[in-house]
Amino acid sequence: MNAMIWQVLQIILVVALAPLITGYVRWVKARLNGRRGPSPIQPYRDLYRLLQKEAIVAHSASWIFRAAPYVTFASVWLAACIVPTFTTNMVLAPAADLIALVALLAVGRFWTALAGMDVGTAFGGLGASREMLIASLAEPAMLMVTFSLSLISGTTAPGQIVAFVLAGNVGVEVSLGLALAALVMVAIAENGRIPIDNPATHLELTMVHEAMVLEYSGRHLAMIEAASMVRLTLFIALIATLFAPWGIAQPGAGPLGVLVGMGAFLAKTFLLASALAVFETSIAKMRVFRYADFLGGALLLGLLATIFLYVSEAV
Amino acid sequence: MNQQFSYDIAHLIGATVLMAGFSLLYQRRLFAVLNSFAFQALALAAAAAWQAHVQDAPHLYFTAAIALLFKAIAVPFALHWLVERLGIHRAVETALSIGWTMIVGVALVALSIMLVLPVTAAAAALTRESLALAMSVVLLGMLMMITRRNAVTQVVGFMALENGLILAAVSAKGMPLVVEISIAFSVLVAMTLFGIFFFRIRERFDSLDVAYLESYRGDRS
Amino acid sequence: MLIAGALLSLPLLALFAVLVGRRDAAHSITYAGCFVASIALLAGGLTYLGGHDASPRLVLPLGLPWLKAHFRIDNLSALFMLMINLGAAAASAFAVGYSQHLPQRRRVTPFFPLFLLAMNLVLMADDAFIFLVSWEFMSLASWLMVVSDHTEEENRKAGNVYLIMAAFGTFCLLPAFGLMAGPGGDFTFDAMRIKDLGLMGGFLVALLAIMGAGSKAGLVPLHAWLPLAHPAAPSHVSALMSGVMTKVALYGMIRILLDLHGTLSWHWGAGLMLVGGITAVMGVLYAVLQDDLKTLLAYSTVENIGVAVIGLGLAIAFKGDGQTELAALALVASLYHMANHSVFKTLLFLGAGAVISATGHRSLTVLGGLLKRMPWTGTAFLVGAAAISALPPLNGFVSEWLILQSLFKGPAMPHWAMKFGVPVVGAFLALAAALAATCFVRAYGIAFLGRPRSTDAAQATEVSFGMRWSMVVLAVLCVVLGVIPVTVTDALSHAVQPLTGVQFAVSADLGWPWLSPVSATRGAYSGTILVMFGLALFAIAIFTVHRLGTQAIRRADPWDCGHPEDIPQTQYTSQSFAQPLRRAFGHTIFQARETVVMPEPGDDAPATHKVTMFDPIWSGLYAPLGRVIGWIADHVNRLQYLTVRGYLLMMFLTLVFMLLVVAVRQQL
Amino acid sequence: MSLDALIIALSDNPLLLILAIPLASAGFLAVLPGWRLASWLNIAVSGATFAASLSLFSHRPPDTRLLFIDDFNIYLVALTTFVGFTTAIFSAGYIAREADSARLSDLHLRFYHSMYQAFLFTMLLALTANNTGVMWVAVEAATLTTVLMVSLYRTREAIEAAWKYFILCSVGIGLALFGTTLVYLAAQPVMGDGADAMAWTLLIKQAARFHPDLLNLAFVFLLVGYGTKVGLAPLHAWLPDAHAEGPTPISAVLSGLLLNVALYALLRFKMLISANPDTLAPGPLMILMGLSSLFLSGFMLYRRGDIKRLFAYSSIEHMGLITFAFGMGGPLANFAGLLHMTMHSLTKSGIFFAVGAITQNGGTKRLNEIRGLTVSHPVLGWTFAIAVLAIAGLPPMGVFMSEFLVVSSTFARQPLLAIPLIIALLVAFAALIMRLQAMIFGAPPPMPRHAHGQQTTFGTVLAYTPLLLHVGLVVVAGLYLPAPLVRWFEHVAKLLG
Repeated sequence: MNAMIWQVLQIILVVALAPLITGYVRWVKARLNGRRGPSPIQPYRDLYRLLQKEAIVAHSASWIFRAAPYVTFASVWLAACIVPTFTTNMVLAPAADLIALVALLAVGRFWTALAGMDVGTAFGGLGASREMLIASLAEPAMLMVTFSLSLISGTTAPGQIVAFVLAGNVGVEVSLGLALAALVMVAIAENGRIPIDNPATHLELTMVHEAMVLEYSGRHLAMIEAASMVRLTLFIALIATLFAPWGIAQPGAGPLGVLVGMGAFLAKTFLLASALAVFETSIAKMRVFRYADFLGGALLLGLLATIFLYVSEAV
Repeated sequence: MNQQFSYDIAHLIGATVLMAGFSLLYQRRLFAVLNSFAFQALALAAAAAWQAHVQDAPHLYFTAAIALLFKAIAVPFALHWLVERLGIHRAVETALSIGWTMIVGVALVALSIMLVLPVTAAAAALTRESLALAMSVVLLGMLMMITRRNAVTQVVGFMALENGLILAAVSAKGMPLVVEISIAFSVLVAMTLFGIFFFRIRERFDSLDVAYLESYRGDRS
Repeated sequence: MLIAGALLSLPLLALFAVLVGRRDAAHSITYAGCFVASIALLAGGLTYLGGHDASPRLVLPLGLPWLKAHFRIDNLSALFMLMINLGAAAASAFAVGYSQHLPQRRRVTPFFPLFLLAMNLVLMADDAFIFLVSWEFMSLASWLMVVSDHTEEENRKAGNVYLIMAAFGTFCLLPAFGLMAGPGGDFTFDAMRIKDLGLMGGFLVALLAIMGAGSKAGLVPLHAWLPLAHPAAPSHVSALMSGVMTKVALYGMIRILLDLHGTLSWHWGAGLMLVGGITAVMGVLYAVLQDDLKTLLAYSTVENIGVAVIGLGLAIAFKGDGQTELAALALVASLYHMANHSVFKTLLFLGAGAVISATGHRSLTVLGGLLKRMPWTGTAFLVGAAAISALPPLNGFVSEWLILQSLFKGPAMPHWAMKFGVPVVGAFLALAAALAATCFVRAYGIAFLGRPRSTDAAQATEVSFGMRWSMVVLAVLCVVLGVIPVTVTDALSHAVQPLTGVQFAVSADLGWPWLSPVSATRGAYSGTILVMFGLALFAIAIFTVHRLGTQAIRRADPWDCGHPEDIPQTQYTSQSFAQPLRRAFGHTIFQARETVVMPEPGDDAPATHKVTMFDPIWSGLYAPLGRVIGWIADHVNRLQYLTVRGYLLMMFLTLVFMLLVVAVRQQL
Repeated sequence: MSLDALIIALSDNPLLLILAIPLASAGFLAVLPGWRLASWLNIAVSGATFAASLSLFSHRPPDTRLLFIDDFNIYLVALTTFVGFTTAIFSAGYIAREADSARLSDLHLRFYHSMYQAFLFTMLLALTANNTGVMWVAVEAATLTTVLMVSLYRTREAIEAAWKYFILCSVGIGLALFGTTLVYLAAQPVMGDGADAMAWTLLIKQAARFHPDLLNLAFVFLLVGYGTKVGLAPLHAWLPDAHAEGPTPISAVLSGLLLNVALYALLRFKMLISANPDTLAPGPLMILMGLSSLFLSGFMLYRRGDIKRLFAYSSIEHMGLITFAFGMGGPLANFAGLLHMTMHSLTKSGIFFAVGAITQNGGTKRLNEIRGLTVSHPVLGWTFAIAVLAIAGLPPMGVFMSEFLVVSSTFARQPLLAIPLIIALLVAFAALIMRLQAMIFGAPPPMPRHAHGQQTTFGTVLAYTPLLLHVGLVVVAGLYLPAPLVRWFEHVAKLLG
């Protein structure tokens, strides 16, 4: 019964928290740039305003164009519900593991990319093709991270991994570090942050994600934006949960434990968000065709992470 | 007369056939080739007759007669006539120099002796050397067909080969069908000559060099 | 009885098609007959998949006199009968309409039933002779259909390569069976099962079986014929060849390696797994760069075969290492993927066929915007594309999930080769899966979305009833197979149990909808639950959005960053979409080079952009082979033009040589 | 002695009938004017011979010193008479169309028919003779008759082919005779003088006591001698041209029958060798020649421009395969060899029937001028395709069965020997398939004026019937072999060791 409650709480939490995190990152970046910047809750207002505007759909667009925002949002949302944030005791936990998580993100991407090509403009295709290039390298990298985690903990279910780590059978491992690095690179790529993409730009040579959704407006755009916000939350939560699970509530923990878990989660989340902001302000965007090297690096790190397990075993 | 003597005579004649085979290889002039072939045929006839006498197998006399009349007389004359009629130039065109031909020939004889003598230890003594000799004659005939260019010499080589076969056949004690076989061969030879002559009168080929005859050689793709 | 009747009806249908092939109706009737027959065979397969071990046998006085012809349907055969005849039924139903406006259809229809017959016989064969006869006859029938449109030069080339490679495969399997049968020549499978091949024998059999069956299945580098032959055939045949015939090949591999060949060491599994990984990646890399829709699908078949073979290799490795539980898991995963692939690849090829019959084009660059003109085809194709891209909740994801799960267990084996090999293969597999998604986003986006790039595409109309529904049924099947995974794995475990010795079962402590191999805590997946929650969230999202905001929609011209062009050519083409991938992957592997010629200012010549690529495997392996044969042939051919004297010399030398041999051997 | 043998034999013996019919008709046809009647008579006579040969199945005549029938030659006799019969049917149609195109004079045709029967006679004699010498004479006579028929067209190419054929085979025959003499010498100490030492039926019983080394020596000469006639590389040179330049019916019987007869002679002697424990195994030599033939013909196929030479080389290939099989020995391989002999002669003669029709329809023998047969002549084209696929070794045709047995049994015993075999077979297969596709597919060339392809004249019917018959038999045999045939094969396989 508790599991059900926590699950619902989690479903609401991820959606509710997502705009705040995005806004917080923007705010911190503005501060670091020496601007006052919009308040962290600005994204809520933006989304609401977008919902009020009428949606404009191109003549050439098919039903895919209109379905895509909802499907994307739903799939990302579903993915976010699986990642344990404050407790691992949730009904959905066994329904999908990290592999399914990766696949759910892929669903969202699939539809966004199709939507980008649906109208039949040059920009849409450009965005879609670049997005898919990034994905075709980021996804394997993330799977390799999953692989190494499952090799360490013997499971692919995030909840079980957390339990395993908290049980303290994991010391500081080289491969864990590598996996973390890989996951961070993937997260950057998947969320279209600098240096891969710049969510704030509309300069056609550099934009990826924005180019895909160029044709969207009104509530459709709102869905797309929300989806990317949730995705950011998801990744932050994922990193926090998998690599720093301390404080998270285990099955059997009472409401108090859950409360502690919630606090710990929020703390970790905003810490990571600030780190992201600092990172983004401190480096520059890279050329489109260097993505391959960047993400290939991520994939390689993931592979090394698995290999290193045995190296450390062997020695 | 005692066995041994008859064997020796048989071997003597066989050796003569072989010598004739070598002299065939040795000749440089066409007519000389024909003559030494005639001589070989003569020797063969003698061998056949002697075997007929020794094994008292009368049918071998018939073989001897064929060898004498057909090979030793008719064929050489026919070839003479052909050569003159067709105006074939009289020198033997060799593909392998005569000296080398002789050396190879000797090697072949050595080979056949090495093969046959240990083998026929059990066989009737009569056949022992004769078989070795016959085999060498066969190989020499083939060698001649290979190393001599123009058709007449090749035909002669073929007939020499065949002489070797007949020699083997007659010296095989009591072998039936020798007559039929020698007749069959005579037919072959006749056909060869006929063929040569036939092509000629059809005015198809200017010379009888078989290599020339193969100028088409089939299937140009 | 049912099965026998269906099998017998097939040759009669072929005869019928030959005799009255002039009439239009004859073709529809034939295909309808094929549809009925394959449904019957499907039913037959279902009845025998029950897992009862009394698998029916039949011995006919045909084939080799002292051997006779043995037939048997065990669980494995029954399972594959399901896969095969499902695709066959769909393809036949599709062909009823499709064959009507097919050029050269008289060269296709008669062979189609024979093709079905041959494939089913391969599955039922219980001795090596019948197996190989059916196997080769299968190639023969499909070859005739590949070259059906024989006036096209490249089709004839495809036919050449195909039949020759098929013969190569047979000449690999033949000695393998010979070795298993032994000098005595008892070719029945029962005799082979109990025979113990030595170390060397086992090695040779495994190698030959992998090469022989692999060449038919399309393992790199023996795949060369596949992307040539599959597109050359009419689409309903391509669907069968890609979706179904490759499964027959894999069936052969499983039958030999896991059933007949008793003693496999884990090395073979490791090797096969690696080959599968390479095949998967190479196949999808080829696929993602293709412009011809059917060639693209053919290459993606290569990829999926690679994925399935990874699972198969793992199963062999686990079995060879004695971990039968995991072997069962890996084998189930592999079989699951085969079944899925036979569904969605058939669907996709039929979709391609629909596109061709509607537009007359196969090249992506002239298509576009078909979804609005062919909603049924477009939607069905979308489902297929999503499924083959391994997106949940469709079937493609489940099998890839299972394969990954079994792959993650790979390092549990106490061999360093596996410990280090498995992660690499895992990386290959992940890469392949991701690239497959890219490939099909590209294919679907270019062909079905955007604006039509040619008038043919603009005037396309939806295909006829039968074609439409054969696709829709397959699409539904894609969903069903994905949503109820546990039911499927239970069915598969019937076939797996005799091969691995243990029954594959999901752990009990989670229950039906949860697919949780080995143990509940090792990670689980439940398509059912996921779909329910997903739909719920989807509904909530739409509801709240429509609650909070307006529902107003305004149709307008595309904005396109402020400067819209209504020339369709300004859209991204298949080539431009592939460009980043070409730069990232093609540059090294395919030597992809781009040359852009920009005219000088004032020069009104058009700018040109040319891409040059070359196929490393073809130009590295097959072309040299052809050159070598040609060289030898040229030199041998001189023997045709010698003189009589020359030939006499050859004769003489032969004689002397043999005499010398005898002389020497007598001295010894 | 041979006289009383004759008298014994004369007491009702279907064999004599089988031999007498073609011999007599050869004489009769030689004087019969008018080719139309002659060609019909030819059919009738060959049919009669075939019928007579069928009577052998019901009861076997007793062995005589002159003739005999056993499990080995009974089916070869039947096969020979059968193919002789079908070829006669085909030749009637062929000759009719040749006569229209006026390439052959009346005299030539009369000569042709007479020689055809004479040829059948010599082959049947060679098969049934119970005497090594008689068999030799018969084979030689067969050579002569075919030489005459190959040179029938009197074109430069035909005469050259005939000349090449004549010279090479005469030498080969000569060597074979030497081998025969050696065998006699080996037998003579045991069996005593005279015909007994040449009678198969007696030799095989005593062979164990012959002098082994003499047999070895003999076998070399026999292999080279009869091997020339079989067309084993490198003794094959006569075969392609003789096939290509003669009339197509002759090519059919050359490939279908003569090669088999020569091989039969060789195998009889191999029986003697293998019946003698002390001899050197003849296997390696035969395997060597078989492989060389396989490789040579396999590569030769790629550069052929003439359709008849193409299939002549494929005959060399298959003779090589058969020789290889017998060289391997053992029940499986021998069975496969015997089966392959039968299948090959049926298939290949069928192919030559088709080739005859094709060349007459299109008026050319050049491969690159033959296109789109399945379009221009559907029945002919597809039947031809089936026949070629069969000879290429694809199921469900009979050749596949024998190739299956050869390759599998070889690999089971000598993997290293099987590998070159497989490679050679693949090379040849590829060549044949490419050629086949080029011939039966693509757009057909415009019909030359003297081509009566489309309207089915009676001649074309005559030409197609035997073709369909042969292909049908081959397809059936691929799925089902009659029991008695199998029994004979198995028995002979045992004898061949």
